[in-house]
Amino acid sequence: STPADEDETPPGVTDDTVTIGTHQPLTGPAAAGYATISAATSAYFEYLNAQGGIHGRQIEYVVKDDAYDPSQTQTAVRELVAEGEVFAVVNGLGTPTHSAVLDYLDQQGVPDLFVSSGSLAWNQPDQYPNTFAFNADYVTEGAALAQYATEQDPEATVCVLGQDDDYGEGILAGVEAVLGPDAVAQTQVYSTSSEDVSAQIGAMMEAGCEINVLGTINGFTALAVGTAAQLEWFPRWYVSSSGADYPTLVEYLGEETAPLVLQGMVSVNYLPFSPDDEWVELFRQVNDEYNDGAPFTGNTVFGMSVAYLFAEALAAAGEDPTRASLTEALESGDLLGNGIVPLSYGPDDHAAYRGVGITTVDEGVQDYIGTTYAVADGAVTEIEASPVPLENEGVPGS
Amino acid sequence: MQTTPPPRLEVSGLEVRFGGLTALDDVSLTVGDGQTVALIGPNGAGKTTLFNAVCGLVRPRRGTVGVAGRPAPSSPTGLLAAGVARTLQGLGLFEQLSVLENVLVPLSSLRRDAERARAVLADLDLASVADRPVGTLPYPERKRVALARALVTDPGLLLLDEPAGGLGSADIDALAATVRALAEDGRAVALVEHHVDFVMAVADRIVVLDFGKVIAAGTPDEVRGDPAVEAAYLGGAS
Amino acid sequence: MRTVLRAALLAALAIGATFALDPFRNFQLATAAGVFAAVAGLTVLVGLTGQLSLGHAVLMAAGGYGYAAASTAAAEAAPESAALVLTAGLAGAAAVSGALGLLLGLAAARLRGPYLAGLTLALVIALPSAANVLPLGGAQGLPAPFLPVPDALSRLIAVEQWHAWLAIGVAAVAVTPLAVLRSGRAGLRMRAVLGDETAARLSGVDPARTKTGAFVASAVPAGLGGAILAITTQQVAPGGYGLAFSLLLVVAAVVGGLGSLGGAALGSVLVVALPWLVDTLVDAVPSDLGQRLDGNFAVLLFGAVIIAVTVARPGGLAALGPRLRIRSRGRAAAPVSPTPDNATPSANTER
Amino acid sequence: MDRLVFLLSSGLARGAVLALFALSLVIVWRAARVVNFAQAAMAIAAVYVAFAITAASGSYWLGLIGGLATGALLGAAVEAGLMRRVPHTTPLPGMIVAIGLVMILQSGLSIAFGPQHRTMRPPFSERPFDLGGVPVLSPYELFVLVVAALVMGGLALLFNRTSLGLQLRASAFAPETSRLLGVRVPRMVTVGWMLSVATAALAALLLVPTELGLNPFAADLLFVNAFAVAVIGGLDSPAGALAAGIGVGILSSLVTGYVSASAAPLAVLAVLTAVLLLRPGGLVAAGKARSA
Amino acid sequence: MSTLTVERLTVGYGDGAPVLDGLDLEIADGGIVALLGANGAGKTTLLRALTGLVPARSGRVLLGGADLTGLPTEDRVRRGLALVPEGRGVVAELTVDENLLLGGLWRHRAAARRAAVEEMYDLFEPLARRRGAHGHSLSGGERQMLALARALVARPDVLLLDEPSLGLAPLVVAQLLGVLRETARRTGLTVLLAEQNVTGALSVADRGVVLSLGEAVADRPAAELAAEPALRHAYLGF
Ligand SMILES: Nc1ncnc2c1ncn2[C@@H]1O[C@H](COP(=O)(O)OP(=O)(O)OP(=O)(O)O)[C@@H](O)[C@H]1O
Ligand SMILES: Nc1ncnc2c1ncn2[C@@H]1O[C@H](COP(=O)(O)OP(=O)(O)OP(=O)(O)O)[C@@H](O)[C@H]1O
Ligand SMILES: [Mg+2]
Ligand SMILES: [Mg+2]
Repeated sequence: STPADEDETPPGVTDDTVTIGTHQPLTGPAAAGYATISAATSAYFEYLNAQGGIHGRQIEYVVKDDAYDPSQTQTAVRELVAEGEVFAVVNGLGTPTHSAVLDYLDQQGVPDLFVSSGSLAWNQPDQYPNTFAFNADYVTEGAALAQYATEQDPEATVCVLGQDDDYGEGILAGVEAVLGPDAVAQTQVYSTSSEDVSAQIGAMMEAGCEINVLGTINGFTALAVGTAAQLEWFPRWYVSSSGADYPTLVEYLGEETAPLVLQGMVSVNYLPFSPDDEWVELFRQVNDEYNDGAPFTGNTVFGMSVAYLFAEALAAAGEDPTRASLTEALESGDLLGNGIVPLSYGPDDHAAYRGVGITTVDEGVQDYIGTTYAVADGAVTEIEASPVPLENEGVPGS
Repeated sequence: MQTTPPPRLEVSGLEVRFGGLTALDDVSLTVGDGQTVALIGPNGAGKTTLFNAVCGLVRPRRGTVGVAGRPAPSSPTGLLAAGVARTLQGLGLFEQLSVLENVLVPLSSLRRDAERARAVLADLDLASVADRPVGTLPYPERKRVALARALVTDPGLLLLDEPAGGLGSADIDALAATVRALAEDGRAVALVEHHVDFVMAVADRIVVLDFGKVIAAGTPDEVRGDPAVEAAYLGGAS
Repeated sequence: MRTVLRAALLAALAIGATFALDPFRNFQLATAAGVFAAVAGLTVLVGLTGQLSLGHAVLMAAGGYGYAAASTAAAEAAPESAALVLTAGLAGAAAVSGALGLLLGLAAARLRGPYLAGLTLALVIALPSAANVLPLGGAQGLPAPFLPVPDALSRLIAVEQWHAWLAIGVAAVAVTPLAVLRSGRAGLRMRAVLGDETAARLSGVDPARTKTGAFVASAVPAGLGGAILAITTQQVAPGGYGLAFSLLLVVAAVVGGLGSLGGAALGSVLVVALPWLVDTLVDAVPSDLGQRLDGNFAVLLFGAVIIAVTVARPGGLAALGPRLRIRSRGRAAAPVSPTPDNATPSANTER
Repeated sequence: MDRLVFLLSSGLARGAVLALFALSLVIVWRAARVVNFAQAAMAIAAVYVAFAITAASGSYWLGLIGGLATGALLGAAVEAGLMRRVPHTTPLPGMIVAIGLVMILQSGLSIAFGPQHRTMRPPFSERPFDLGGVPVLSPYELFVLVVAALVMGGLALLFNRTSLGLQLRASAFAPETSRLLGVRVPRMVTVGWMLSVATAALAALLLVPTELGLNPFAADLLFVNAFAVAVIGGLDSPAGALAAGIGVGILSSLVTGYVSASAAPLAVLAVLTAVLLLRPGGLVAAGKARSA
Repeated sequence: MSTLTVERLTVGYGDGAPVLDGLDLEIADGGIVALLGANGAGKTTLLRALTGLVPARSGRVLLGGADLTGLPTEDRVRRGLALVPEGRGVVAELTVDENLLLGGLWRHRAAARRAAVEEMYDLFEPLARRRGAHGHSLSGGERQMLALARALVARPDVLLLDEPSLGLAPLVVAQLLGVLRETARRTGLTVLLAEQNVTGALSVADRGVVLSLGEAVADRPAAELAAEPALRHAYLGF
């Protein structure tokens, strides 16, 4: 084998197709939480392809399983890049997993778009000029939740329960940035390998926590809330977007219990979510038609939003897209996406959403309440939400 | 004045217990160079346990074991260096290894010492099977391999636990000749055996154990005539 | 000496083979080389001393961390010299994995099969926690310096191929001493201890020391295997060395044929290539069975293949035939019995 | 103080489940001299059946019985259909086959039921009793403790006091000798597997309602911890499994509560290492075999 | 009744030459038959083939006219065949008492089983002392005793013994052979006794069978075999 030489047509692009790839946990314990994302993304691409694709090209989305294991991610991504010759890697999921291929993708010059994790690592344009984040980062979410908490109840005792990795740490860092380093009364962590948080909840209960900020994935949000309820403890829950998807939480907690224990749960989000939102309506249709009517959850919205954003970027990359024109399109700052706050992409900024809106659950309905924050360097300012209107039935570029 | 050299093996006042069971109770005996001492006694009398104590496989509660005037070492290498070698009541062979490999284990260099190993095998009429896995040999040959492995380090003291067990009479006669030759070489041999004819034929002295105690000791003829031995062990056989 | 020559020849052949492979295959080859080093260590340990370790993934990880830390330090001190970075890293890998292997070996010398298995299994499970508690970079792990293709070669070969060369070289360095050790006195002593500990003691072999030594001798190649993976992936993270991977190493050793280095090579290639192969096959068959089949079906087939191979060839692939046997003297391994309960007194050979 | 009591009581209930699963490993070890790596996957397969029965009939108890029966059948099927064909001269081939089986079962379950968690409701309330302001043991936890105690007592009697138990132990230790004494060894091994997997299924059935929900991997960690527990207790000892299970359950709970969740696996490892260094055969080790 | 008949039995290991080649043998009801032969003659192989532990290549084994050939070991045992294997077929992890109980499981109900076990303790007094001890702590001879006692607990019709005197004290051997003769006389037990200890075996046996090269080369009253040096010489090597 010899070093790849730069020729005219970029890898993964033919006259009528664009092939992109991703790594996702389709098997193993992590599959439960995430396997539905890529299914939704694929469904939206199918929808777009049925509408004629982008610039006449069909989008082929190759989903590789990595079982949430970084070494398998290595193999999967190398196979995508070296064998499958993908144009870009889109929405690779997970901090430890995607970290494992960050350098490789950079060395290979493969656009590494919309990483599915809230780590700050994806926003380093100097070091990784091809890597772009998608999630609002965890610190931003933590800060916004803390800000809303102090505004609601400045006197409340605030505690944090977080996953024992960068997720939990990021949320905690955000909370502390707003409230001050010593203001968190009790910090507890859990490990995904042990599905029991009673010891942690017991400690928080004893510490007299009133507002619990959770940096937890959905299952553990349910576990925490459920465990507390069994102890007849009903503090206020402030949950990061990655663990606050109401339909998913209902699945865990059951139809009867969920509305009771989740009543008033505060969360943040940056994607269209209101039940009557036009994007949500479109996504529901696509889900019914192209995704076998799978349960419609936050993951569905997330996966389809990613697909839309990629399509928009591809459309903006021109009739004959190259890897350079694709990243240029992103850095141009002209892309709108479908979020409720503006996309922040620019030449020096590869974070996607630097703001979030507050949602709450009321009588079984999770919706935005109109409070929206922008976060910069730990400073939180309230802004107006600016949802992007749905145009052209969600098919960009025509 | 000339000091007599210390005996090759000197056991004195040995006591070994397993939980509530006293396996050896104040046992003393000596074996000199060139001497063959047989230990006999009923099953469970403590004969093997005595060997185990000499080799450091069980720790005595009381008493001492001396080899050539020094306390018997209990580490495997120390034992070998002190010139102690032993066969086990079972075969105790490395079944997956070849005959030659079995005999090479105690030696320090595979290449340098191969000569010696082959010589010992030849002495015991095993040269032709040197490369076969021991597991495939007939029983008498396997018994000889066990003996060869003990002899290969050229030990001054040999402990043989039931060397004749399971052998036919022709093989036993050959074994008796081998043991006598070893003693003539000046080695000290201690052996445990239930085959009374064999014992009588090779032993210079016999020590009889019963319930962990020495109940008789002496020349074969003395022991054979001892009524206590008769009652506890021989029972009119022989 | 013969062993070393043979190893050099095999390594040269393998390096030649990299020219026939595309970058992804070379990456797989490098991965297989890393796994091979670990499996070789494991197969010698289990095959010769009967000690069953389920924790070799942790020894690999230890090597990976050792490599990452030492090579990063070296790269900061002397950024120019790739050779220095590599050597320092490998030394770090050997030191860290050797030290952990020594600790484990000391424990292992006292433990019977399933108990050792239990201890090493708990070690694997504790790895992510240890990565959190110790300064090991948590779930993201530590980065390792990128070793670019040397200038002289950079027009000729791609980086994957270069890494495959490094991997083959390191694997050869890791495994050759094992081959030497196995056919020498140490190997004989290990097999003796496996055969009968008491008889071994009486033959001047200290079973505890032999077992501990075997563990260390097995840990260092595993650590170097971890270093190989750190070289090819430029990082080491606990997630890659979980229980599944650790068990896969055992699968590779057993399926290859315990005690056989050739078998270890076959087994390593199998566990690296088979999941990918099965996945490719499954992908090629168009199916409407929906996304649930994705990945899962490949795992299912992999499991079935493992069972089929084990049932059909309990002696492992190395027993397939003389042609595949890389070492003629390496007789198929002695049966292991980490459960002396079965082995002791009812054995028919005892009289 | 309150926290201590709370942590002790929640650790106790977890420990009981742990002990029960460890016991299932002890049983199959005693009966067949294998460490069954597929125990968790097989138990979970049985729990899926229980789940389906409960969903169809609305009765937790029918589901429980169905799950136990499935566990026993699965144990028999795996033993007779698979394990029996594997050579037993060394324990490794059996282990590898079990690993393969885990892959087949878990991916099979994922294909059949999808990866998502299915909620299982406990038959009793999980709301703890209030003892002087301290929440202590819920009715469900009490149920778990009682069931675990009954099963363990029953199995201990079976193994140590009945002739079936004697035959089960003998077949495992010395199959050939046992056959020479007229013991139907293959049947005993099958019975051992059935008992073992049914016990494991019971442990998993008791565990799942307290966790995220039923999924193909729901018992993986239980297996790993239970293996550690069985080793700490001494693989041949049901009593050891019980003591070690409760001990490890409480330890994990205390460490999680007072130190951090990340430290819990390290604490278990530390205890395991300490116990094995002091007593290489586990807490309740059989006497050391004489060597010569 | 319980006549043991062997018809053209051929047994071998792997692809090797057969160890037993078309062996015919009939062992009539009651009495003791000594099975003699040099090391490797196939005594053990015959006993193991009779109990089904080694598969026969061809031929039949009948007990009291019923064909046992296709039956697994445990069913042959339940038809009244018992084997005390060569070496120490003791379940090391069980206690002496449990070993004995295990022997009588299929034969007796609980109360009778206890009584049968107690009977054995009377017969083998050293075992009574070690009731609660685990098999693995027993001395070699104690194990041999236990194995024999355990076989007798099941009151077999035909008892196959593989070198029972191995490693036993002479007194015990004498007692043991006495017990066998007594039991055979009293209960009509048939005993097939494979022995290296030719003198001892022939002294209790009614009949002697000599195996050589896979066939029964001599089959005579024991007294005749013992008395005829020519025969002994030809087949037994002394
Ligand atoms: N490790 C041990 N644990 C418990 N008891 C033991 C141990 N070793 C030996 N014994 C007991 O000590 C006694 C003496 O045993 P030993 O093996 O020394 O007898 P022996 O004289 O060699 O008998 P034999 O002639 O039958 O071989 C026996 O009762 C035996 O059961
Ligand atoms: N498992 C086996 N595999 C291969 N060959 C065997 C096996 N067992 C015995 N043999 C061979 O079969 C032949 C007969 O052995 P067997 O043990 O039956 O003889 P024996 O008369 O009992 O001898 P001994 O008096 O030594 O006990 C021997 O040549 C022996 O090597
Ligand atoms: Mg003895
Ligand atoms: Mg024999």
